[in-house]
Amino acid sequence: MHAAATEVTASLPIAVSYLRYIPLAPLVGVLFHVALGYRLGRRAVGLVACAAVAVSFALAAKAFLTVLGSAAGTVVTDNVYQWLSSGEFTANVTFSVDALSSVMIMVVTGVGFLIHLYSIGYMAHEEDYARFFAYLNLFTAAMLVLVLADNLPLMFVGWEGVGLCSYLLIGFWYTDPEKASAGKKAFLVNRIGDAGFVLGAFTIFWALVDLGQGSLTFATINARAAELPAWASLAGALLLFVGATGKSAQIPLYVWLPDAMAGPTPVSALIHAATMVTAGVYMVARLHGLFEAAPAALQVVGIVGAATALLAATIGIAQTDIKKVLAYSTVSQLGYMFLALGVGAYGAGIFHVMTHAFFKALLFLGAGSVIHGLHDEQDIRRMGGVAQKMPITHATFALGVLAIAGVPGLSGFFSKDEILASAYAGGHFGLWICGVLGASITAFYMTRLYVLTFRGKFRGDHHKWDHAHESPIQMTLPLMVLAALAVVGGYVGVPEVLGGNNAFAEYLAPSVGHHQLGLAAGTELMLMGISVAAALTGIGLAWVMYSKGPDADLILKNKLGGLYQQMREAYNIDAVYDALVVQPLMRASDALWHSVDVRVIDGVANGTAAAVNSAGEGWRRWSTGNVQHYMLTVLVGVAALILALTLSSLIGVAG
Amino acid sequence: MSPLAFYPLAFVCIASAMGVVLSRNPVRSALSLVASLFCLAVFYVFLQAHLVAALQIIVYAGAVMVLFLFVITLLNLESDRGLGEKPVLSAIGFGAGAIVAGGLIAALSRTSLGARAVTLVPTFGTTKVLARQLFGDYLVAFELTSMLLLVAVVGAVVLAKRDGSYEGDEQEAAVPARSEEASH
Amino acid sequence: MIGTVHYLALSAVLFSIGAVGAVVRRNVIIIFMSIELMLNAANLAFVAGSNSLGSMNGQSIVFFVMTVAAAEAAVGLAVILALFRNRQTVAADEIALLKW
Amino acid sequence: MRNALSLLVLTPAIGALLLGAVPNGAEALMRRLSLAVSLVPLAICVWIWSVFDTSRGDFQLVERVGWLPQFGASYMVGIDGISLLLIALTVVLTPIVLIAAAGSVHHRFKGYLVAMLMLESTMLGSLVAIDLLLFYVFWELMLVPMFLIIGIWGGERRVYASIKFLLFTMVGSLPMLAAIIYLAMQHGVGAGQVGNLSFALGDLYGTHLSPVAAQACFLAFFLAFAVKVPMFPLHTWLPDAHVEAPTGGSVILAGVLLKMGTYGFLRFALPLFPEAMVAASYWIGALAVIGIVYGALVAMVQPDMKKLVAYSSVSHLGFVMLGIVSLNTAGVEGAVYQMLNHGVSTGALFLLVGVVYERRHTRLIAEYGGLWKQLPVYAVCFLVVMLSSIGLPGLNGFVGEFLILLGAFRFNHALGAVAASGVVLGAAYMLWMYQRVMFGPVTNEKNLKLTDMTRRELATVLPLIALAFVMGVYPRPFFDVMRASVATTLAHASKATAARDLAAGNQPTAHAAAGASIRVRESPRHVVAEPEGGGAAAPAEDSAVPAAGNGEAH
Repeated sequence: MHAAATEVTASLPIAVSYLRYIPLAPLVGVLFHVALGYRLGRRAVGLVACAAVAVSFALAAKAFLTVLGSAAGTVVTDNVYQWLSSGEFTANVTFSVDALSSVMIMVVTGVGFLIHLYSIGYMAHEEDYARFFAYLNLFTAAMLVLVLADNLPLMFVGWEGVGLCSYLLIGFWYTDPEKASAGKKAFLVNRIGDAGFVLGAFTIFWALVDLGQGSLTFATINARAAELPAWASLAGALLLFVGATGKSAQIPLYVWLPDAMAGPTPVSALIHAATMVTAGVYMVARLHGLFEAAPAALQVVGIVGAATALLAATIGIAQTDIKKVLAYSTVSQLGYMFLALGVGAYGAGIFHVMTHAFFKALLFLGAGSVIHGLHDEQDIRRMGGVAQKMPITHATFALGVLAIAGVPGLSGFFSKDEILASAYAGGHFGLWICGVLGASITAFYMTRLYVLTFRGKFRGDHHKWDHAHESPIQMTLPLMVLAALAVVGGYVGVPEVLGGNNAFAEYLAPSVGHHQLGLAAGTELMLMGISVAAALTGIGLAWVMYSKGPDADLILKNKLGGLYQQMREAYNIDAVYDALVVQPLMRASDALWHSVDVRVIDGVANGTAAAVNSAGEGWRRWSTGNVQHYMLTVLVGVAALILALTLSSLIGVAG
Repeated sequence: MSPLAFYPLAFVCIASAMGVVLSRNPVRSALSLVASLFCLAVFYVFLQAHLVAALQIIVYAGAVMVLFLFVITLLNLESDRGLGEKPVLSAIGFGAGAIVAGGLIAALSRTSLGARAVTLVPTFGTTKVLARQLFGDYLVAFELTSMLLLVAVVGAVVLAKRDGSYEGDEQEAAVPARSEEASH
Repeated sequence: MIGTVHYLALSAVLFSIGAVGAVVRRNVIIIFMSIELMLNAANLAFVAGSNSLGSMNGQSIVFFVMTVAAAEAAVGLAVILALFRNRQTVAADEIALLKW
Repeated sequence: MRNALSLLVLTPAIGALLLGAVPNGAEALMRRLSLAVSLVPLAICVWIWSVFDTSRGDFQLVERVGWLPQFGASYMVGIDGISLLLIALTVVLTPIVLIAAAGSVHHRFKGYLVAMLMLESTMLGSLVAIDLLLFYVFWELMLVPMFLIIGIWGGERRVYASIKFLLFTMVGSLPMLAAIIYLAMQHGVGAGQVGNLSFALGDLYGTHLSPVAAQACFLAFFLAFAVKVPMFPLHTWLPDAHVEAPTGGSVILAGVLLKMGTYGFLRFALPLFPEAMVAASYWIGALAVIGIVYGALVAMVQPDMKKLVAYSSVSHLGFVMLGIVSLNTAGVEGAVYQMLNHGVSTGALFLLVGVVYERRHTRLIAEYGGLWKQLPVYAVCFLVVMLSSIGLPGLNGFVGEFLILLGAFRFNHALGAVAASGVVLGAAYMLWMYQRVMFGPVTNEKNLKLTDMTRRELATVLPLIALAFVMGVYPRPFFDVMRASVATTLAHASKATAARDLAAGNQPTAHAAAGASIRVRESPRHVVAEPEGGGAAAPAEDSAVPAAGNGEAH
């Protein structure tokens, strides 16, 4: 029984003019840092950076409350100016906030602010202070443009803007060549996705023009999606989804996210956990009309999501670097969100985006605090017992682990359970099983990470242990706030069966439609039981195995054999891509340059020059200086002429 | 002019021309050139070009050929081997010459210049008529030819002078009387 | 009946014999004579033409040709003299300074 | 100002003559004088822009003086939106190049300035000429100063490069001369009065040519312009010319000279031979796309910065050609805008490469590394210009590329998709170059002694960066200027394009009808596409928007 998605209620626009300042404030911050940053010193830079995001947060809250307070389906819009107009194509800079984007801007500015605060402490002893905050503000501005845009071209501006910022921030410590190339890799893989995004936009645009209403605003696309020819909606949706896989690190374009850990940890928390990577999910949810018009595309989204969730989870088990584990966990959780979208539960997807933003940001910042405390030690096999030295980080990190594992009562449980229930309700049993399996693996590797880091005794060199200390207040405060959010965040969307009124889904209904589960209370509770059981088994198993130390990995290795090594090296997908794409490309361009350009075309050009030269040389030998040769030449010439004339006249006569 | 007279004379003329080209001894070729000039003079007479025939014999055969013979004997040239050393060139030369002659003759054979279209005035070809034309229409050209001859004479004298005014004449003093060695 | 065309044919033969002689022989004097022969062939053609058209122009041109031939012979022979004195040879192929 | 255009064209030339009189020693005077001279055309251009009537699609400020009346050739100049934009680009780039010259040119300084001013004069001439013969004269004259600039002030292989440059263009444009003459004669025949030759562009629009003749003439024009663009197989002169040219020469060569080719297609090839152009649009499109991908791929492996930027120009102009060939408003307007963008971003790129070249006298990427720490201001400028070149949204490159891809996608899905991959490759080679030059540790100790950009160098680059931002964020004024002109140009080929689009299966875009029915003033001397009412382009079932809507159909 396929859950019917209710039609989106007509949107009632409220024209305002303050929305434009939400992305503008951080931009002003960027200008400030670039112009004056180096002269005014750290305190001013940190202050301005946080202030800018705070202003955005305040305005975002105002917009959120307006949407919350007014009737369902109201949209706060701010039409700034007409950016582009050529032939049938027009693109305006118009920002709009409806239920969906209000949630997103709150997450972006809220979590963003906390991470800015955290960065002041984390980057305290970094000399390129102003440059870091300039990039961070620029990123926030770009993300806000992406989320606030009301049409695809403007969203694309934000889309590539965040790609640029992630390139700059990943490669922040540019003196180290790996970090620089990690940044480049992120930008290029994103660019491949962006090319798909652009082609998808064109397909839809021209199809709409053929329908007579050429425009790329989301409202038009969702409204007219059903009337598009089948191939157009399918191709458009799939191409846009390619863009989404690039930005949100899904198979096959996820390879850049693990390398993105080369950037500073607050960057990983902000960009590669809370905000940028969710852009793809937001885009698919925003264009749900289009995806519904192409059920096959929706199916693909679901399958890719589930596959990514499972694959990334398996890799997560075997990682030894604390940030790599969290990176693969992000890829896996994003897989869950796309799984939700794939089964039509857009509300659940966005709910998981929100809760994930909270606990994943918390986990990353916690990891950052650990790394900061242990003086840049990132290998969990050389950690242990950090709980004694860093009580606050330990407590908050633990809460995060429980939340992500899906322990009942915490935010992760509510959002993940809703996704699994929707999958089951939608009849996608395969996806549901993957989901449950992924959930238990997630619980397993998160507990492994927690135990190896915080429990047992310290395995690293004692010098680091002696100097280990709790992080300063600017770092621990955001941790505590995020921990509170990770716990409380879930109660916004408590399902009816547990006595809640699922306020979150109700709130999002006007934007993305309300996905009624249509399950009997009994089955829903049974599903909940299964997912909780899966989580608890994962936690228990990991706790038992790893409480004695990292050698438990060896048990896994010999049990799983070669597979474990593969998981450790993330199935060396990078090597495969390198061999399949990068190397042939380089060899092709080298061959093209040398063979075609230099040898063929230049060959022809220089060849003709040489030919003319040698012809001249040939004739030069003819003038031997001997008078008689010249006379002979003349005589032969005359003879030839006479011969020709007589022959032609003979032929003429005969012919 | 009846064919009976034309063909033998033509034959002699051609034979002497061949003699000029083929004979090994320069003197003999000079003399055969003289013979062919005479034949031409006879032809001129038949063509009512009496003054020209006379000039031909006096100027051409008389003066110019004597000059030739004088130079040949002055340089005391030995006969060289004629066509010997350059088989390829001579073959091409003969070939080309034959083609030119054949082509011209073929073209001429198909023209309609047979009988003389117009009857000649009796005084045609006499000195008076030629003189009137030379001093009438072609007076300027006539005077120019005198200039030409003057230049030629001065030139010849300068070139052939032996006063050593130009370099490379020291060995000239002893003009070897020896015969020119067989050309290598 | 002998017409102008016969004379022209004869002139053509004489001309080509002269041409061949100029090209083939190595001795400069012989080349010079062959050129004289070619001139005379031309004169014959002129006279024949003048006869067939009945106009005296042909014969006056022959007059000019002869003067030029005479001048040319004088200067030519002087050159050959100077040449011989300078190079002790009259073979045309040894006098090839303008070689490439 | 009645004859503004003639003044515009002649001032730089007069300035060059004045400069000749300056004694050799007075370098400072030369600099100031040449800069002052180059600012005059800028002022005139600003005045023209203010007085330009954006609603009219045909030629404005037309001046006509008899030149060779018996052959119908006249000194006839005029501008429309497209040429106004390119003129603006020229008059902006030349002062910048003259400012930059002080730092980079050391020997024969006066000759360099004179050559540069003469170059500007001839470029402006060919942009304003609307008499075919006059255009051809300026087209060839343009080569001379450029040849001298590369040949005298160039690098080691400058002679080879300059001769190659000259020969490629000359050989390319000779057939065009033949075609022009044939066209002019054909006009005489067509108009009934034999012998009434005319080279005026307006008169030649209507000449009816046999299909074969039209095809041949088009190919002749195509060859001349394709060499200049440069299009794929005829491009090998560009890398050599750029590598050996001095910085100023490269900027002008990339900034304006390359645009002459694409401008030629829009001004001459399309209006004069609409059917032939439309028929050829597929294979030209294919060549353009090959150019894009090929240029990008080969740029990937270039060891020399300037050669890399040169091949990137091949790729970028492949985009412009693809835009032109798509023959719909979005594509062509994108192409014209991309011409400007390329002038700005590639011009700035060459200036920046020049900055480092003046200090280290090498263009090899391997010689550099870790410049960010040494030259932070330089690195930031280079970053912004690079981003504009690879088409980051918010900067100028994106607007042009987006519209071109939009138009190309409409024209042919396959070409559009492959061109989109060109965008990815573009980012790849640029970023890789940027990383090898700017990031990483300082490997070469010579780089430690480098000093950051001087005020003069900043004065040349900052205006271009500002322009890039303005053109990226607020392109409206530029589009307003060229909208009517592009519509008129496309109107020439609207019937043929509509037929092609119908054949290609997708709906004829509303613009074809709108373009055709745009009110095109009937100017006395020439008959411009007569406005078709319904036009063949009105598909029956298109219910929503009546195809023959008046004015813009959005």
